[in-house]
Amino acid sequence: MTSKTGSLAPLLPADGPWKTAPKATSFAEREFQVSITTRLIEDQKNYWVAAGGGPMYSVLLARRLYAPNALYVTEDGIVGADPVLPLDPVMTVVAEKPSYRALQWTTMNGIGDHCAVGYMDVGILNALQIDPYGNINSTWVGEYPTKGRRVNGPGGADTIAAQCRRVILMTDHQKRKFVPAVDFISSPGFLDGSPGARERAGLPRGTGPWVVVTNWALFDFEEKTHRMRLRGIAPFVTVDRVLAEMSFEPLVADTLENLDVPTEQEVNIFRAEMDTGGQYSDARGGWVVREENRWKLAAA
Amino acid sequence: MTSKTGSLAPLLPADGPWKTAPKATSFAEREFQVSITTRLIEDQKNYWVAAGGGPMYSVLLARRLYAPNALYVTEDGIVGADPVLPLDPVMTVVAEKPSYRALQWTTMNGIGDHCAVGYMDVGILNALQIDPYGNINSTWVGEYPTKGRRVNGPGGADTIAAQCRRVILMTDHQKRKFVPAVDFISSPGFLDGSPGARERAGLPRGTGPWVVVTNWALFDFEEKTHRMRLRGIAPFVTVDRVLAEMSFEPLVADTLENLDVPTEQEVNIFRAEMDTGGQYSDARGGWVVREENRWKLAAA
Amino acid sequence: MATSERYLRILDEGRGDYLKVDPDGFRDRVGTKNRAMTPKLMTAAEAVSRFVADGDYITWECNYLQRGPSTLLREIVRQKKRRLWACGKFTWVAVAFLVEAGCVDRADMGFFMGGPGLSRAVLEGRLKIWEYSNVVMTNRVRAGAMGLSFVQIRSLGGTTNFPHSAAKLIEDPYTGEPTVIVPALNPDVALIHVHQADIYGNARIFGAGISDVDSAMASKKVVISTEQIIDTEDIRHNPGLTKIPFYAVDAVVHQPFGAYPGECPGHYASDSEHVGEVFTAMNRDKLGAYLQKWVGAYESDEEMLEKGVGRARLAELERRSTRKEGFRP
Amino acid sequence: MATSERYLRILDEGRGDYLKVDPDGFRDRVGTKNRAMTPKLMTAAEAVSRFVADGDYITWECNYLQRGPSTLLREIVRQKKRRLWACGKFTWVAVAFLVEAGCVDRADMGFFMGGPGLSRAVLEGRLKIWEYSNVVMTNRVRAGAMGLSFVQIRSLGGTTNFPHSAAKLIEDPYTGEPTVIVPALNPDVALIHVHQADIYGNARIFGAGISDVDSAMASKKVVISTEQIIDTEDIRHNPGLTKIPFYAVDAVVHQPFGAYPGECPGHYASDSEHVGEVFTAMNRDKLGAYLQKWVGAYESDEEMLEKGVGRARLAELERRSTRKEGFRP
Repeated sequence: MTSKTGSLAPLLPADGPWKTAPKATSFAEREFQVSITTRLIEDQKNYWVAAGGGPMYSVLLARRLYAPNALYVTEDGIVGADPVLPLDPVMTVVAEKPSYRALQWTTMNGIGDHCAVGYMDVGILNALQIDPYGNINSTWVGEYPTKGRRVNGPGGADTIAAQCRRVILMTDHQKRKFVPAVDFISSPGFLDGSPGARERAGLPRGTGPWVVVTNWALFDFEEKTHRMRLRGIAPFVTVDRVLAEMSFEPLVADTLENLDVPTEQEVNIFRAEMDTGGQYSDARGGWVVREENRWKLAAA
Repeated sequence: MTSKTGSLAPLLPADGPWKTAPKATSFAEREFQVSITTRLIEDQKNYWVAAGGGPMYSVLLARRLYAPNALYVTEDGIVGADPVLPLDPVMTVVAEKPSYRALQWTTMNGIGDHCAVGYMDVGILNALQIDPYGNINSTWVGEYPTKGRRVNGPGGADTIAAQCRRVILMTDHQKRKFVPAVDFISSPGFLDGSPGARERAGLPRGTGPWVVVTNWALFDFEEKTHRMRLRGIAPFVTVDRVLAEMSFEPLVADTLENLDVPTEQEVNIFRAEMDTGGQYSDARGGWVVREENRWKLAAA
Repeated sequence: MATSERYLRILDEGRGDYLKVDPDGFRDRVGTKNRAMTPKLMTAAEAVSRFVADGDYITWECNYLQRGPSTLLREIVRQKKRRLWACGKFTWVAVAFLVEAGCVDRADMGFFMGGPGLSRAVLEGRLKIWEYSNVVMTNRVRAGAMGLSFVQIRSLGGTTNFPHSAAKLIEDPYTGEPTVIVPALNPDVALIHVHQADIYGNARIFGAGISDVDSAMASKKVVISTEQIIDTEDIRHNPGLTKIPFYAVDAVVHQPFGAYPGECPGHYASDSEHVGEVFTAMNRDKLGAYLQKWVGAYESDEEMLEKGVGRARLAELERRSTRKEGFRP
Repeated sequence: MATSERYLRILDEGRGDYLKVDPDGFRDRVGTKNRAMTPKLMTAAEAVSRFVADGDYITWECNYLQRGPSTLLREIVRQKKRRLWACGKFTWVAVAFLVEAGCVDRADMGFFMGGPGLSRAVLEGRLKIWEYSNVVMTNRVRAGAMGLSFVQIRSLGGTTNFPHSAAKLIEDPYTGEPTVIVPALNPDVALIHVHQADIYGNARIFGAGISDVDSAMASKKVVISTEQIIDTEDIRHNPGLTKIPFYAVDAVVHQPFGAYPGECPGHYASDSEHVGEVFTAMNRDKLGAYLQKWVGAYESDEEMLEKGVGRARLAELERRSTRKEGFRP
């Protein structure tokens, strides 16, 4: 189903410095995903990022390259740190290195309050399972609570998803992740998608998911129906393949943005200062290489 | 009206060290009032005291003489200070001297929370106007809000009166202060005196005024009716005079406690370290002297 | 969502006017605030001119005697701001002189002294007061800083404050017992005097206090005056000392002796003579003369401190600050 | 008091069980706590034995990886406490191993990892979970520390957490809009690891954190473990650093490396090998073996640190703590 989208403003700035920068010669799919998210991060905005993984890597990379004054906070109440990199993947809060040179140290309720009154412009979250309205499941896979398996719970994501003005969702591009209805709404998207659904549930007005970034594609949500809409794809996949790896059919914009592959600088910094052990990139997804003048996805 | 009180436990310990200590040769009525309040203060309890005047003087004197481990807090959130004496009468909060050597500095909500959950055992308050049920007016004298004059408002007293387990009220012994009904309930006593009246108004259970200390007398509140009851008088006044200077008739206990006059040590420390300019003692009330083997109230 | 037939009874309601409760509107306003680390240094005159508007609901932290934003309060008098609604939590004399100056015509009461002038203003209808307490007001502000529209409190019930407030007595949704709730408060503007701040507004406060942090986070506009400007590097060396983050702050006024005649612990003692003078003026209905002498006669507080108080006196007040433990980083 | 005919509609209600809300009962319990400055030093074994009872609702601050009371959590396993109800806010692996050890049979969820063992416990009915989020749980605790029975929140609504929680969606009493409230939480016992405390329990914590202070003030019993014991004189020299006052504290356990294998910022880094081991054990359903190796095999944490970890390794972890700015007074 194609949506008559007409002249949508591009999600990614058309004149971003990555446009003209030398491209990486090869990269992991997850590096591509981090690069796209990185480019969506704006200077002089406040970000509440999930403590670890793609969300935190993206904001760290953005601060190094494109948005030095993008401020980020974590759910333990660290405000505006200038962390010592690389961070141990599980030591991203409370500890010395992520706390370093912050502007303020507060608490979970402290930062929750800053978010509740509207100081957190954008949230960046991981999604284990996501539906067409951007609802996220991170609680239970299967039939709650009698069949399947327990996962980690919303953590701080429910608050981020409820209260940040915009939310960037990151997820791996897999059929089992994009589902028609999540098994459990851990953190709210547009709920049933109807107008005012979030407000009727008590959530602050003017909030909600903004985009979904995967290792293959970029989505936003159509204004009226609140349904997920494909907005851009990677040069190493086709629209058909993107859609085939989803268990529901998203809207598709008339014109899709071509998502630029990571620049040399992006992957160099990412590998040297963030994902130093390749632990994040290697965990899921494959490798992309340039062959015969085209970007090709190597077997995972 | 005499109340059949039978064997009431004395309000003041019968074996207090002031019993045998040398008495002051003369003293101000307000010094007497502070001495009585001082002796009511127990070691190893937490006190929230009105920031200044008799309440604070009493807890400071008690800590010097009888209850070194009575901890007090003020509404700016100073916990357990060891203040630099004397304090300027209006500089009893936030400032250096009252803050000195505290165990903790917090805020008004901080200390309000400590009180709300029950850590403040006893409150000590000044009352501008008081009724038979211990309700206090500090907002308006006259017919609210059209005739009369505006006064200071409850300040922190409403919280102290609502939430401390016990409250000690201090007021000058004057007809216009003890009124059948206060012009405005700024801080709650037993409200209309009926059983459960405080709980029906949303106040925590097991709280309420405990005693009223004046420059002449000591009152408590009868358990069932919650009416003020005379429990002790100063040796320099008669029961008749005490009752004559009240605009309502309190209950009177069968046996009245004889309230001991200030000791030499009490007034010496009070004058040297607390009310150094005599500003507090001189503001209201007269002087008491020993004449012909009796304590006599000199003309004010 | 299942529609339920369940209800909570409202047992009683105060009839007092209150600042409209609109947490989403507050969020929208916060959304327009500058997130950049832009220098916000300006004079008291500029800060008050830009960020205090006629008709604003105004709160200030601490008071005219103790680490309050005294310079900013005097500047409001100087600029003849009008129709302000004052958050009267633990404010000693400031409400009285703001009423005398014609700046304030409404107040929520916690604690403020009056004297004959204030009583007259009430009786003549020039000042409307609604009745709370200090701690209830700081709870209302905290609820505002939490992004809420109301909060439960365990006081105020049964008093005469209640009918003259915006409190409600409701059935507790979990215990069924009667309990009191009050509306959250998001003032238009907060004035806060601090010990140290950088030029962006990251601010440190030492010692006990009233509700500095909550007032900053609950208010639409935040003006800070500070004894000292420090480098942002210094802030980053000890983030645990930061009480207010820059993104809440609109103006930073470098104002040594900004709490005069009050004490700023760690820096200077109060000027007890001046404090006596303002109390006497209030009690004898001479606040107009007091304001003329100390505000109207000077172009700025700098001039007042220089010519009216004098350097020798200021140095003396600094010498009297002798118990600095805990009031410096 | 006028009886009003007004009501607030309850629009929806979660059906989750929750710890009974009883703010007055909590006040009564607080009333029985010792107000004296009595030394409260004791071993972890004694503190857990005296202050953690079977059936308690238990909360702990931070977690097994970051400045959490790891020694106290291991001692709970060692003493085979039973039927505990866990406050699962941001706890990584601890809920999983407490369930594996048979200590915990109920949990309020914010964030905790599971692995196959935890899923099996849920499916077999050995573990009952109710659904919140980290920040909702810390808000419930804060409401408990404020003496309330409930608090409004601006999240949770619309999620599947809601029906499995004790939240209610009500008409906002001031705006009329739908809004969510949750019950306050007063845990039976809180375990908190701090940087410094005196022997009475006046405690300092440096750095960011979860809800240390609120947990202390909201809980009936409070056990603190501390890296360092300092003199009360030291506390009095800088009262602004005190986060928890002694009167809330029941036990002070002097436990250097009490957060091991987690990091205690300013003191030591985490033992990443050990952290890897516990994650692997959890993911491979081998938490029983992990607990036998690190808890069951030793009489105490002192013995475990001495023999199981070794002094050289501990010294190495101390050396790895190199960014101490702000983590020491």
